[in-house]
Amino acid sequence: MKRINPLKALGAVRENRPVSSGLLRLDLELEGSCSAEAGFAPGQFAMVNLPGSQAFVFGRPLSILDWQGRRVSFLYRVVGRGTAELARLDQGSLVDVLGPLGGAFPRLADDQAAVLIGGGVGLPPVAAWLARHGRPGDRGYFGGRDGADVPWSQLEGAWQVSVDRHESIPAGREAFHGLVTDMVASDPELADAGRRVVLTCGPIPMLRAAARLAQQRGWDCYVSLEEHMGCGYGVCKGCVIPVLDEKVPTGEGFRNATCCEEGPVFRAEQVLWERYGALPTL
Amino acid sequence: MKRINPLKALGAVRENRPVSSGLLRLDLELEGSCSAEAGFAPGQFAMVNLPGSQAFVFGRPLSILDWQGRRVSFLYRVVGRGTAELARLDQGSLVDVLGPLGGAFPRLADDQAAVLIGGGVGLPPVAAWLARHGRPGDRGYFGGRDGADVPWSQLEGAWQVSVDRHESIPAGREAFHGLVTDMVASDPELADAGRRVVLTCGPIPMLRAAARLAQQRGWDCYVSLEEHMGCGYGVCKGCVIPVLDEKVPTGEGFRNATCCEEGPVFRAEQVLWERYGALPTL
Amino acid sequence: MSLPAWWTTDVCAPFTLGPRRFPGRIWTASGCFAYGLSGHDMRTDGFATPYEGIGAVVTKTVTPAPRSGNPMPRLCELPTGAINSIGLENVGYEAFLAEVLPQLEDRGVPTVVSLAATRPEEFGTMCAALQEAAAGYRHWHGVEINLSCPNVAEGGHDFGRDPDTVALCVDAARSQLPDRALLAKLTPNVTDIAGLAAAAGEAGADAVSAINTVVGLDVDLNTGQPVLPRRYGGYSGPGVLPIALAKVDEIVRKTGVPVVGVGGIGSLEDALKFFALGAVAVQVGTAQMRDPFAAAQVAAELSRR
Amino acid sequence: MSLPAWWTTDVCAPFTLGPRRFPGRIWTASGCFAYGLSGHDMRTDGFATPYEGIGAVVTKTVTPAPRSGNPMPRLCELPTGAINSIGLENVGYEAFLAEVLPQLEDRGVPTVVSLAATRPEEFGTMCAALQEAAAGYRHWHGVEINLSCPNVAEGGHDFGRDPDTVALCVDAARSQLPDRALLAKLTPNVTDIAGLAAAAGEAGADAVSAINTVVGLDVDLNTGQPVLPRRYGGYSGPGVLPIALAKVDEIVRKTGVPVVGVGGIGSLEDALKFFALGAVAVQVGTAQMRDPFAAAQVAAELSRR
Ligand SMILES: Cc1cc2nc3c(=O)[nH]c(=O)nc-3n(C[C@H](O)[C@H](O)[C@H](O)COP(=O)(O)OP(=O)(O)OC[C@H]3O[C@@H](n4cnc5c(N)ncnc54)[C@H](O)[C@@H]3O)c2cc1C
Ligand SMILES: Cc1cc2nc3c(=O)[nH]c(=O)nc-3n(C[C@H](O)[C@H](O)[C@H](O)COP(=O)(O)OP(=O)(O)OC[C@H]3O[C@@H](n4cnc5c(N)ncnc54)[C@H](O)[C@@H]3O)c2cc1C
Ligand SMILES: Cc1cc2nc3c(=O)[nH]c(=O)nc-3n(C[C@H](O)[C@H](O)[C@H](O)COP(=O)(O)O)c2cc1C
Ligand SMILES: Cc1cc2nc3c(=O)[nH]c(=O)nc-3n(C[C@H](O)[C@H](O)[C@H](O)COP(=O)(O)O)c2cc1C
Ligand code: FES
Ligand code: FES
Repeated sequence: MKRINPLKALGAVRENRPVSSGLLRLDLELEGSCSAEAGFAPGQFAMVNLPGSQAFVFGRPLSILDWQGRRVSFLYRVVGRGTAELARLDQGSLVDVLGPLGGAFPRLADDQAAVLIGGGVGLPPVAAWLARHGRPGDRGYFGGRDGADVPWSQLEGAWQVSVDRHESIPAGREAFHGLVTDMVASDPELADAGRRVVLTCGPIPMLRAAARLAQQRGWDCYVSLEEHMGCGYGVCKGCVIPVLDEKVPTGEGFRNATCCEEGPVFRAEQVLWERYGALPTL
Repeated sequence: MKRINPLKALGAVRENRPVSSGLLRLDLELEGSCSAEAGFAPGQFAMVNLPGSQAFVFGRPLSILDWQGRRVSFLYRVVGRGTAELARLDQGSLVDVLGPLGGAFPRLADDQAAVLIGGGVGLPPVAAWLARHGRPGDRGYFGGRDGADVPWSQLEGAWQVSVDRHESIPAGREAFHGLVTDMVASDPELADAGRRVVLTCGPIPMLRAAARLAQQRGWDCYVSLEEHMGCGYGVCKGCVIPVLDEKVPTGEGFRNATCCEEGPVFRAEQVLWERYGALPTL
Repeated sequence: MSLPAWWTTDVCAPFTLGPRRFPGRIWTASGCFAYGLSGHDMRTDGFATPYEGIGAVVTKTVTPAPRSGNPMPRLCELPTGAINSIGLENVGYEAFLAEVLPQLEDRGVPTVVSLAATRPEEFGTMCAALQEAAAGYRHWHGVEINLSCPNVAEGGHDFGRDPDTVALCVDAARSQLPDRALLAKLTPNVTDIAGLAAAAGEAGADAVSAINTVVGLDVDLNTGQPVLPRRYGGYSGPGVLPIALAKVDEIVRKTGVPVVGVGGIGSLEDALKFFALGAVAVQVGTAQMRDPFAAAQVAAELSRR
Repeated sequence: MSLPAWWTTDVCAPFTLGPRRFPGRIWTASGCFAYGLSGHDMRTDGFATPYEGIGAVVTKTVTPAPRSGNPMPRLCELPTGAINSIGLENVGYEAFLAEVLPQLEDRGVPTVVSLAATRPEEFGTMCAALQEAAAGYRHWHGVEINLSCPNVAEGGHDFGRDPDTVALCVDAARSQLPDRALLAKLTPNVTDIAGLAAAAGEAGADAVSAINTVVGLDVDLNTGQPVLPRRYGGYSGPGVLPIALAKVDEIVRKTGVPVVGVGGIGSLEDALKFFALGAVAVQVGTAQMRDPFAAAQVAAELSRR
């Protein structure tokens, strides 16, 4: 896969609307000439900032849901100061975008099928992967808090849905009651011995459960991780993830990999889970 | 005059619109129960702030154009960060108001007539005085940059207008070409020996010229002064104006009077003009 | 916000500092609320006066002689706070004792009197006069000695930068102040603030207040010159909050001296950060200038939990 | 903005610092733009790369041995800036010399190499190795010694708080660095920064860089504990601008040592404030993290006048 050069551009808000009780979708139209031929690989993210705003010293990392030419889309949840400001943006407001950044989920070999697991705001990178690279055998699993939290409109096609609380399920929709990883584990479609690869993004407990399940079944597993970020483009070392590495010069058996540059996608078995997870769980 | 207790209240923007090329008028509707019976005396000001905004560490002092019950109005010019934020406020936005603050222009004795001189954004306190206390013999003089800068709609009645540049005078309007104080000096209506009192607000050179003219004619003169302010209510000593005072304990022959509490209205002969004027002229 | 689970101190109840019981832990900072006589007639919904619930007003620093302060401009607003150079304009301690303090007593304003001087022994003189004038006062709780005043005798350096001088000043005040709380207000503009706090504590201070303003400067781009005529000013407001928290933490962890936290507090959250680190009380400065009800608001939110 | 009338220095032209001519006065600060190898492929309208017009990249501080840095979280964003505790994660100076510096030379990035150590003589060792590895390099302009590193030998205190140690470090570096500019990066967390600058200048530094980060702390209200695992971090960004300006002014006025201004610069206006006070160059740190084109933007605006 050819690396796409990141760009910095202003984007005008085309739409910024709730797609579920907790999630919003932000659609931007980038300005300027350099953004005309932009693109991304599913799993990459962008740093989103407000020009001149004091709410943001640094940008906010958001996974790219879609980016084609000038049109970029994100899916986000309001958790603090920055995302609250984002939620207030009206049509036409300007946003600073730096991206695409970081690495992507891998493309799979012809004999592999994807098990895509997205928890809450972890949906965008796996949804983007499915939209771009999905083939008939690939299966998507989304876990939400309850029926109202699920962005049904964004989950057309191969998705199965689980909810923590079996409430507010819209008529004509179905949802598994329980953890999304339990739904995956109990899916009879995955019981055969086919080569599968888990691609997942979401809360840490979910990622760990997904990684354990993959290990039990002998599947490869790629996780997209989150960490606090400063720059988002590899220059500050503010976002490190401990990854196993016997050869590091400090001799500690692991090294710090930047989430923004080496990640956000890591092989699950590479991650030193015991030392990862300074972020509060969403 | 009974002192009006200052209050702090949120005000919703009713209107925020240009009234000339350089001046905007801000009309607020105050919220909460304590603002129901508010009022002001012409010459007083308010500290205007944006709740939660980082643009304003301190409020911005603005003279009160009108304040009746919940309705407060200001006239302002965009000069920097804070006033630029004010100019962006839409209908319904909330503004923090602390006021009325400071002292007022005096009411006049029955045998006195007012010479009101307002330069640019110095208009509100003198316009408010005329609207509240004006009698047939009182005369208002407004000085603007050019015809477009003059807020004609706010100058009904007894006002005469001067402009620095004799341009853009609307049809049916008249304007003296020159300094507003020269217009006052040359007004034949003021040539009689009547007891007059100058009440003035505007740029420092204009105030000094007005004070000199008053002295020559033997008139009393009250000036409304501006200084950088912190609190606006007398607690920080950040806004002092040097006033002549032989009796001060430090023996320097003058003392520092707070512009926000002792002022903003001073008797012109009280001001130590040589030491006043740290502000850039608008 | 709802108060966090780690929160145990009962901030609404009176608390003891040295020989005195204070009615509350949310105070106003010196220089930001004048002499505690302003604003009594101000109104806003939900508060009878801006003084409601305030544990103490630390009055504007007074000096042995009246001072007319520095030339204008004295304040410069920044995107992250303000820098000031008021120059300790004040009426002098004699006028303060004769005219201000009795009014504070009459109005029942819990008061901490801030004093500054250019020689350590002057703190003793002023405290003795205070003790004489106000021995029977019920609302005068203590003295805060402001140790950030230029020390004329030692060539313009802050008094408060040297632990020995701090100790001398505290000692002079303490010896004349038998039954009121004595606080030493520390400057953050030093390498070792904990050393100053320790010196103050050993010399008999009941607590230290930290921090005073941080030395700052702003340039007027039209002239290329500093905005303030004396170049430097004291930086305060939101931008000093992380610095104040670090200094308070350093003092708490390295000394046993009680700390009153000051610097950048504008909300309940900001105040709680100081309490979380072990501060016994906090002071609201710049935010009190912005809003006369700022400290009352924080106190109300604390007591509402 | 249009440039003010007092503005005379020709900031677009190369200028001399000690034995070297630098291509420009707008630099990036150490630790905020990695090793100067990131972002070369980034695009934005109006710039070929984020390096356009930059006078020097001060590379991330390297130490005698590689360091894996501090535990997460390492950064905490505040309304007025950020506090960080990266812990000098770096590849070590040997890997830097072998793998990084040659690439910077190839790419033509004007480079100032930032070094830290726990013993003064290590600065000499590293400079000697640097001189040997890169004697013929055209784009390697100098060394900045970072004196804010915890001094293991002296019980956790910053190296840079003591003028004698500063002098020892500068001297060790200078003796091995015949033909490159030598800068000493000073900590602001001291009573007397001008004293440090004077010591550095006397020991042979061509300039000092001021300021490094200000000690700061933030509290997580959910836990009541500091956000950063090591409690304190380095405060940077808009909130330190007035502090940096004051420190630079103090150094300029009290010493003859050239100063490179750092701290809170995010715009042309901010940079001009340092130049107005007499800084010879400036560095962009936190703002460069926010926007890879921040320094290039300031440089472009300066040259556009
Ligand atoms: C690679 C990556 C991709 C992400 N993709 C998405 C997405 O598609 N949709 C979405 O809603 N969220 C996503 N997040 C999380 C999102 O970045 C945070 O929710 C957001 O930064 C919170 O900002 P705030 O100011 O609202 O919260 P606050 O808690 O006020 O933020 C304070 C600081 O902490 C940081 N922070 C807080 N939570 C997180 C977090 N979970 N991850 C990283 N930094 C955090 C903020 O950036 C800020 O610097 C992603 C994070 C990463 C690292
Ligand atoms: C008593 C009084 C009444 C006033 N009445 C009016 C009025 O009715 N209409 C109007 O347009 N203006 C009035 N002004 C001036 C107005 O306060 C300033 O234009 C305004 O504060 C500028 O803020 P800014 O953030 O836009 O400018 P900036 O220059 O960005 O402000 C920087 C700082 O300087 C202060 N400042 C700048 N100019 C002035 C000034 N002229 N006076 C006081 N502080 C200043 C600001 O408050 C702020 O703290 C009055 C000032 C005073 C003291
Ligand atoms: C305008 C102003 C005047 C001040 N005057 C004094 C003073 O007289 N004595 C004193 O000890 N501190 C004085 N201070 C410092 C404050 O009491 C306080 O320590 C500092 O401002 C930090 O708190 P803040 O960020 O809440 O303002 C003053 C601060 C300001 C802003
Ligand atoms: C994340 C981060 C890492 C830093 N690392 C270093 C470093 O390795 N060496 C150094 O001398 N300064 C380091 N600094 C300090 C900056 O170079 C600069 O002095 C300081 O941040 C103030 O400038 P600013 O406000 O523009 O960021 C670092 C700053 C930040 C924010
Ligand atoms: S966020 Fe700066 S290196 Fe990853
Ligand atoms: S502005 Fe504070 S005393 Fe006038």
